[in-house]
Amino acid sequence: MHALALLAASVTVIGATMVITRKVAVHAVLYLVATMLGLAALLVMLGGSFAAMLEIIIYAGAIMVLFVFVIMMLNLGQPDSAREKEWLRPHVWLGPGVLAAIICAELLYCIVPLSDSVPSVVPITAHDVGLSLFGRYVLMVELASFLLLAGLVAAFHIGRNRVEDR
Amino acid sequence: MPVFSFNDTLLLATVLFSVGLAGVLVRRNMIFMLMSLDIMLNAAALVFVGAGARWHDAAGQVMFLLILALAAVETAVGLAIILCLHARGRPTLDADTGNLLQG
Amino acid sequence: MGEILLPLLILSPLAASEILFISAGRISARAVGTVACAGVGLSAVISIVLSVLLLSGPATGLLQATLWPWMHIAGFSADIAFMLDRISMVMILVVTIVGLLIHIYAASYMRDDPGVARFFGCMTLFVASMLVLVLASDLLCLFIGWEGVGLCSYLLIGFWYDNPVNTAAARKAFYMTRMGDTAFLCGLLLLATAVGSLHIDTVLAAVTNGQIAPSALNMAALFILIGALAKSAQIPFQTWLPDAMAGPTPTSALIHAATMVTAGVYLIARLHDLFAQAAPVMALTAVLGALTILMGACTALVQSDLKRILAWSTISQLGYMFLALGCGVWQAALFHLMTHAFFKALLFLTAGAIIVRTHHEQDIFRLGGLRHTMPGLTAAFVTGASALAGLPLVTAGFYSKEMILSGVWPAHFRLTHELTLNGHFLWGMALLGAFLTALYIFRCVFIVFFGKSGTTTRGQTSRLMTIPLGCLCVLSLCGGIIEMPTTFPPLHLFSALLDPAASHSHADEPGWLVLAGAVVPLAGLAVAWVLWGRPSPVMREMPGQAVVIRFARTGEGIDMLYDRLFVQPFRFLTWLTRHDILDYIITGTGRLTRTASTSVLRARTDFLGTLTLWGTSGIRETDRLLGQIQNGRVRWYAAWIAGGLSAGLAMAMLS
Amino acid sequence: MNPLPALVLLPFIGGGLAWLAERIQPAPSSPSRNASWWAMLATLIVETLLLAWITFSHPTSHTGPWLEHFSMPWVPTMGIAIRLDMDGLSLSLIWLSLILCFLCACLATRQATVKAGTFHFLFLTTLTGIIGTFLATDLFLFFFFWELMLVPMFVLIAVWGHEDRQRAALKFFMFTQGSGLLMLLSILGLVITHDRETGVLTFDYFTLAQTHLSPTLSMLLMLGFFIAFAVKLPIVPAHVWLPNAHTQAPTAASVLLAGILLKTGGYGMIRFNVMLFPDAAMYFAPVAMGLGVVGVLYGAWLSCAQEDIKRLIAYSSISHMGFVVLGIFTGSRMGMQGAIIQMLAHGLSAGSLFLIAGAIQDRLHTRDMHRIGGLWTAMPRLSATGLFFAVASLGMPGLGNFAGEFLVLLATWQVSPIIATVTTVGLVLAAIYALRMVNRVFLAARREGQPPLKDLSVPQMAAFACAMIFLIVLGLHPQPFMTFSAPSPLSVMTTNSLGGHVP
Repeated sequence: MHALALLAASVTVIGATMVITRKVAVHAVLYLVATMLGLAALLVMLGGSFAAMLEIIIYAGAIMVLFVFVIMMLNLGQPDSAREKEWLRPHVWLGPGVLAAIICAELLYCIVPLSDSVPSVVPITAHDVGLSLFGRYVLMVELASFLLLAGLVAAFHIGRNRVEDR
Repeated sequence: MPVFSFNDTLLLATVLFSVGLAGVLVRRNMIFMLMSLDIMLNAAALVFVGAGARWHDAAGQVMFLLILALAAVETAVGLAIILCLHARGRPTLDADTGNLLQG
Repeated sequence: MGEILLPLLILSPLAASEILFISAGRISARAVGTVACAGVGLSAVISIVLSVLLLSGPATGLLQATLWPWMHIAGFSADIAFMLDRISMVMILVVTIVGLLIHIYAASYMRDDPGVARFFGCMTLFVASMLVLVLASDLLCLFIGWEGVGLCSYLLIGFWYDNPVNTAAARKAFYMTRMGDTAFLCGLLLLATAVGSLHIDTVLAAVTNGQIAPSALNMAALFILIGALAKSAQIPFQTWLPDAMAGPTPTSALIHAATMVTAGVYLIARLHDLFAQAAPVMALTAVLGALTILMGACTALVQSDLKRILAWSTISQLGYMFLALGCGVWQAALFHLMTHAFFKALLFLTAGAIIVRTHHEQDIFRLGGLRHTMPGLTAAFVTGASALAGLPLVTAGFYSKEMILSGVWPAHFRLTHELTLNGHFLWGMALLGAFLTALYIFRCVFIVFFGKSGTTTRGQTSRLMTIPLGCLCVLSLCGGIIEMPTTFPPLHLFSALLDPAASHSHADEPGWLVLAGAVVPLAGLAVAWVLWGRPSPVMREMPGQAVVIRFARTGEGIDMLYDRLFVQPFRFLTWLTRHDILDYIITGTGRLTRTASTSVLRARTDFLGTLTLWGTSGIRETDRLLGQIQNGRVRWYAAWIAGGLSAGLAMAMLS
Repeated sequence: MNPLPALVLLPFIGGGLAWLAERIQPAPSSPSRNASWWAMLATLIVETLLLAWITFSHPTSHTGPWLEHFSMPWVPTMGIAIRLDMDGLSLSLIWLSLILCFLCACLATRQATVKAGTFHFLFLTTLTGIIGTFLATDLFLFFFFWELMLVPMFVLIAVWGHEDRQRAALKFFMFTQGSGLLMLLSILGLVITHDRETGVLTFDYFTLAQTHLSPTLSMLLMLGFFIAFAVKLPIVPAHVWLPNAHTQAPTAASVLLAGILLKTGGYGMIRFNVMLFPDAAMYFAPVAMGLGVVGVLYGAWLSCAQEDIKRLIAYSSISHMGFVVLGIFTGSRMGMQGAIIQMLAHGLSAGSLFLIAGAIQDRLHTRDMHRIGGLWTAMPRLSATGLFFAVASLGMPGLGNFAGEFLVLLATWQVSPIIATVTTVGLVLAAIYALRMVNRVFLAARREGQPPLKDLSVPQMAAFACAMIFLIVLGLHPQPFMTFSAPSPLSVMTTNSLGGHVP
């Protein structure tokens, strides 16, 4: 495994663990952005350069920025992080941790026989993705647009109620 | 020897997925749950792109694209709900208090 | 010629009875009497003409008349056919002439009775069915007459139906004869299957040429004998005749003295070839006859009712006839039948006249000393009594009884290879019977007519009643001379008349036989005179104290025995099972299933109750548990989803 | 126009007319001017004329197997056709039904004043069912008429009956209907086996008679038929419905029930048991004869102790029907003809006895012999007729019953003398119950406090007289009836069915 790949993988994993363990929300969001960048690097190595670019632009760029806005709006102060500390007692980690470990072990156990000799990874360019996107999966694109529209309407509706209550 | 074998991708995705899962289960604050959820989504997306690369099929990346759309919408709605809860006088954003649907 | 006269013979009384039945309410008593007498009179005239016709013809000639085929199917053929030969000639003469006399007598006797038309309707119907019985040449056709006669006797005995005793007696008579008839029917069935037809001559031909197996022959003879015994009220079936006296006296005279009861004798005489082949049955007939003679005579000796005495005497005289039949001398039986018809009818009619004149008093002890008030009736009764007793030379009874006695003496029966029944023993019993007959009849004569006078008498016997009595007196006196016993001048008109072929071989018979037959009745008369006749009679008052006499009076208690043995249990059992048992069972099961189903239902509901009790509590419990799981916390849901995922993967791994 | 369908449908149409007549002229002042009654009488007369024409258009001398034939497809796909065939047996039984209906019309139906129209309609529908049963030679049609006969009779008993009529009518219906279904099973079984064997789906009696059945199957099918007819012709275990049905039925209904419905059982047994499954019938014969004897003795035994006149007559008819079963299953022609004569004679004698019992009940409103007392002095004509028919029913030679019973006994004697001798005991019992009734009801002392009684009128007496004459003729001269009403042998029928029928 190439050193660069190892580096990217480790950045992703450490970032992910830091996200779930931080008490302060803003720190968590920043760590999340780091994991996503690591992930993008990995995607490039996998030959999905178009996907990596999308990851960086949409995911890290747009969604994470949304997160930051919302966290700032919520104005989480000191008492919140104190409460987070109280919530994250070590014994709290025990139950879900064990469950997650079990699932990870089972997945690993199942996945090992699947992968076999790996042929050379030929990068899949944006050209191929575009062809298949609007070739076979044109219907999926339409459905995706419906999804986005629904999400838009929902967000707007929930947001609007807040004004009336005042 | 390719830079990053499919086997490794799966390995990494599993780890990421379990970490995300743990996060969702542990954290009581909704925002943190959403973030952990995004980690899980990314793990899944990773596998799709890995598989696309492995079998030389653009479908993997098409699926990645859709997962992105999904994540976007999900985050948007989630945050809207959080804002609404926060405004309604739920400063603590505790996931356990919203249990009106108790059986 | 015979073709028309024979059916006409039967048709005339039948027509008379139909006319009487249809015009029941509308014509006067006198008109009824005349129609009845006309009907029977016409048949009497026809029978005389036919007899003359028959006698003028060849010796074994007979007149045939086949009216129409009754039943012709594969394997059996019967038709309504009549024939007249010498035996049936004697019978139709007896039936019609005695019948006519009795009808003339009854015309005045029953004139003031409201149901006179019904009475004469039944009487003429009776004569018609008796003629059918006598003339039938087909046993099945004979059976019609046989049952018809039984029915008419039922109707006539129960004539005064207001008194339930009469109707009970009538029913009893019919049931007893009906039992005999079913036995007779079984005999007919047996013969019909064996021979294929019931014509008398075909049957007798089949018997003679041995077509029927001996066992079947014996069985058929036994069945027919049982039928005859029931009809003639012999030993096992004799209890119905004394009760039959409940009917009007002319009925008793015609049916229970002259004709119906002798039907059995005629039947056996007619089928004598068949009986000749069945030795054990002949022996049984003879023994039963002898026993009946003695039993009848003893019971008559102690009776106090005038008509019952005559009834029991009829039974014993019939015993004589059956004895004669048993010993094979059926000609003697028929001769005795004829003479008996004359003097018994005479006795019954005079008794009727006496009863009418003494305000329906029937007890002989209250009747005493009637010879002064009714000299004519006394003379008639005495002639009848002497004929019954068989006083020698003077009366017809003597000759016929003599003929029977001489016939019985030589007979002997081989019952089983070593046991043979000798005729002498039977002859002795018959002689004792003759003595007892003379004894009881003259007891009755002396008590009723001699001695101090009992009841007051009224009126005068009408002329219409005296003429028949006169004729019967003549007949019973000189009716016997046509058949002389052997030692007397050889005058065998009667047996020659019957079947000239039968040669008489009485030559070796000892001379003293006839003497004994003559002396015995006189001895009876003397003993009766000593006991009851003398001015200071020995046993004037009621001799009824002795238990034996009281026992004997009720006909040896056989009547009570039958009543307790058959009638009571039958009535009780039928009463017990009057509600249909099967009905109960089936409707019962219906009710049972209903109750069962309701009880099962109730049980089920209880069971279900307990069941549901547990169920609900269990469910509520689980419900509570499940409720806790759904505590509304999102994270717990996520945790459960993860748990499910891990379980699924575990499954995938393990399998 | 073939007379047979007319014969069947005429009573039904007549019934409709009677019902209409009642509608048009509802409450007649006196029963004699009752329009529906006249309509019924007219139908009966026309029916008799039609029957007479059929009888005399065929010289009765030759015992031609089938006098009349009529066939019209009804449900072609199932092979069901309206096949009506008349032979001597069905003709004589139809004559019996018509005579009894005339007797009923003259003597019994006058009293049914309430809703007379429907009464006559139901009465004539039952008659249609009966005539149909006697003529149908298509098994489906036979079953159809078999059930048709049942329903109006049920209504007749249930509506116009006496005190406990509902229960009796229901019991009657349940018994006969249940057994009818068993027969339906057998019919279907037969048809299916025939279809499977020859590929031809037909309900026709003649063709079905040729199916080769295994012994067990033919015994099973035969049993199905036998049970249905055993309930109808009451054989002892299944006779329970008869006494109740008779005691509660109105006079006309009980005459019809006793006179003809029992005969349909006998007719069915001859036609569909003995002739359709000859070997199974012979194999089953000892059991059936045993049942017959039990029936004779049990019926007679029970009627000796009855207090109710109609119940007594009902039990006596069970005893007489026992003779019929005995005769049918002796297997010989003589037994069969004896059974037929017995059926005809019993129809007349039992029917008339029921009419008399009905007349007594109309006058004295009771059937209990204790409360009736002697009637001879008050009603000599009625009592004389009653005496005549009681004597006929006890089997007096020279009358119809004896001819039938003698032939049956002779045929049974040839099969086994013991059974015959045991049956003759039944004759003695018959004498006991008949004379017990006579001495309780007719020849007995008049009961004081008896209301003034009106004797039979001359026309009624005339009706009874012709019944008497029929009985005497049947008793003394049964030969023409025997040759005439012999059931046509099966073999002859089939040849006819193939070669087209006598017009």
